[in-house]
Amino acid sequence: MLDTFVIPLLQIAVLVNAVLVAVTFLVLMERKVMGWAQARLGPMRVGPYGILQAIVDPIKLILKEDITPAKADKWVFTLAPIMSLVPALVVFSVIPFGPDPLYYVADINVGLLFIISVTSIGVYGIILGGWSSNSKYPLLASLRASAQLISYEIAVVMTLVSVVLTAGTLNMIGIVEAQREAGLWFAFIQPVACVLVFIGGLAETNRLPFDLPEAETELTGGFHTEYSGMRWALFFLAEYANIIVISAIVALMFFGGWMRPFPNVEALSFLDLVPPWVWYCGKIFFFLYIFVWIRATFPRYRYDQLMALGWKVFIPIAIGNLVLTGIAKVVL
Amino acid sequence: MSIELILNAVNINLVALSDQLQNLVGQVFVVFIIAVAAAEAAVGLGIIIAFYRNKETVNIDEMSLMRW
Amino acid sequence: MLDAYIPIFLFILVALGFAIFTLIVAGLVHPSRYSKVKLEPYECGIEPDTDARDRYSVRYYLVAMLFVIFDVETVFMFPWAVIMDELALFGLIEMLVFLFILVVGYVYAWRKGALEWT
Amino acid sequence: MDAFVFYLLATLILGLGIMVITARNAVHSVLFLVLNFLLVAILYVTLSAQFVAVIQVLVYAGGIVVLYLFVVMLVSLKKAPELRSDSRRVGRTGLLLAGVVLAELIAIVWFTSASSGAPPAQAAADFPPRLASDAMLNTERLGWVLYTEYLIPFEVASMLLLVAMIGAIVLAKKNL
Repeated sequence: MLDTFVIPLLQIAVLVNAVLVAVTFLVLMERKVMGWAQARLGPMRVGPYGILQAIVDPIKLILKEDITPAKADKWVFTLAPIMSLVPALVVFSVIPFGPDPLYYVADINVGLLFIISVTSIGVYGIILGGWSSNSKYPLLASLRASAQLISYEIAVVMTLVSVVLTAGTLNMIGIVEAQREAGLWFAFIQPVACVLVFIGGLAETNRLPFDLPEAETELTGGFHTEYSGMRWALFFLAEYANIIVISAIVALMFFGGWMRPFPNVEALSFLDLVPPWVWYCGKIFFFLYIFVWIRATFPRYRYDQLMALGWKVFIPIAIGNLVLTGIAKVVL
Repeated sequence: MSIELILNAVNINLVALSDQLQNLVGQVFVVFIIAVAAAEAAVGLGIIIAFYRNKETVNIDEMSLMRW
Repeated sequence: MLDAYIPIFLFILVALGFAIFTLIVAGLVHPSRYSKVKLEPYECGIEPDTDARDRYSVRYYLVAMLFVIFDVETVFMFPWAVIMDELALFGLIEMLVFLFILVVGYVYAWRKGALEWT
Repeated sequence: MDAFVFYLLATLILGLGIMVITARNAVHSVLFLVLNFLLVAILYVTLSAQFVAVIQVLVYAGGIVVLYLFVVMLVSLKKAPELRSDSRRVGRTGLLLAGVVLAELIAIVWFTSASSGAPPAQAAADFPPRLASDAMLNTERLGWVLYTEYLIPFEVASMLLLVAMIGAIVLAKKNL
């Protein structure tokens, strides 16, 4: 009873809280970094350097008026944000933050496939959000967003197959252990896959330069135009949780997860003084920073360019990478 | 969609029996059924779309012609 | 029952509970002063005169269709990838044949312009 | 515990199935279908078919149903079709046929006692050592059966998908 229910529940509580807090501070970091990148200050007023902004924002959102448009489909309108948040959180259940059972909620053999399939459920939140609003622009935006999502999912999943081929397992812990055995992070063995997955991740989370569904400077808002208050906040949470998920996956699959750099070099063993989960969180933070950095740097794609990039560039590269990996595996 | 429900009922049976008999063939079969279901959904919905474009309806009672 | 999955179910329940709980809490504390205009769908202030759920481009269907087909194909690749050690050369040839058939379809879709978006 | 979980899931799945076919709004119907498939995936997990469970979520819930949703929204049914009695409908014959099938199923269950001594698959008997030792490696074992014994069906399946892709493009493309 204790092992099957109580301990997992505690872990889940810690993890969910960590994710939520991470999201609020990620938003703050994004605003600060964007500010510095554009030679302005970013949030300054609340607390020193605006740090308390991360606490004030959620409170504001809870207190906001929550409008359901008159013609909307009320039940689906409420269901959509829930359907987009729940998968984004549940993915964290199979991400290991360290080698022993204390640091992960569940260790299943099909870990990677579980992550892929659960994230693929998130598309319903977007489609239903746009449809239930019964308003033209959100509907169009949601169709675009979901078409974009599923287009890039193909390329990303196919690329992940070649990583699975290298690691020989779908188990998330197994993938990290495979990197220890190889003595190299997979980013060096599969550099193409690494870049592809990260760019695909940008597209799947609707981030710049692929944020066409909600290009705030050109369109109004995207599929959540009609949303406000807490229901909007859930969409927002889901989006940022997904960014953390992508960073966590990239850090885990290509950058050795919780392992220190060069895990097989004895001379660097003093780095083991830093606990594994700190290494992992550090790596995740690094990719979160890159997400923000890219947002501050790149201009936006056009929609037809975006779809062409997904279908005509990424998929051939993914297939080619897979074939090469397969041949290399047999030859070596 | 009803076809999907029916296929799922069959799949549940196959998986249950494969668990009971400790024989993986049932699960392999389910994977194939899912592939067939995907193909069927793609083509079936393609037909519906082609039909809708020509007739502006998806009422099955009016689908009496085999060609148009 | 696979015991490793129990925490995942718990996680799903907790996530659902969190989402619903916050919605309820927010529902209790937020103000609600509605007016007819506030509840109108967003259309730059113009009164909407048609239903929003009109028909739209068939391309979205094509994208979704291609997605489903490719999805199934990648699903076939995963069990192959994890036992490549055992299958060795034989498995590679199998998968090359499979991928060749997939690429034929992909090239066909490309040539027919199903991947275009203009 | 196991039995309780099974009956709970079975009831929910059946209930959602009925909701799917009775929902007035096509989009709601698709939604019930998704929930139904997710519950079926949980049922697969209880039957220790991890790989199939994940595939169920990935392909069915994440792929096929999205396709249905797109099409349901594409044809944009303004109002649900009304209930009507059509002279061409053959309700009584249909009921009769359903009864025959039910009787057949009952007969099958009745006359075949659960013979648990079914022969294992040919390939399953000679798993490589890594796979044979651990029943948890569901994906690996399944892959082994799929890629040795069921090789031809596997390639045929890829042909089927190719044909489906071409067919659907031809059907949808007329005036793209």
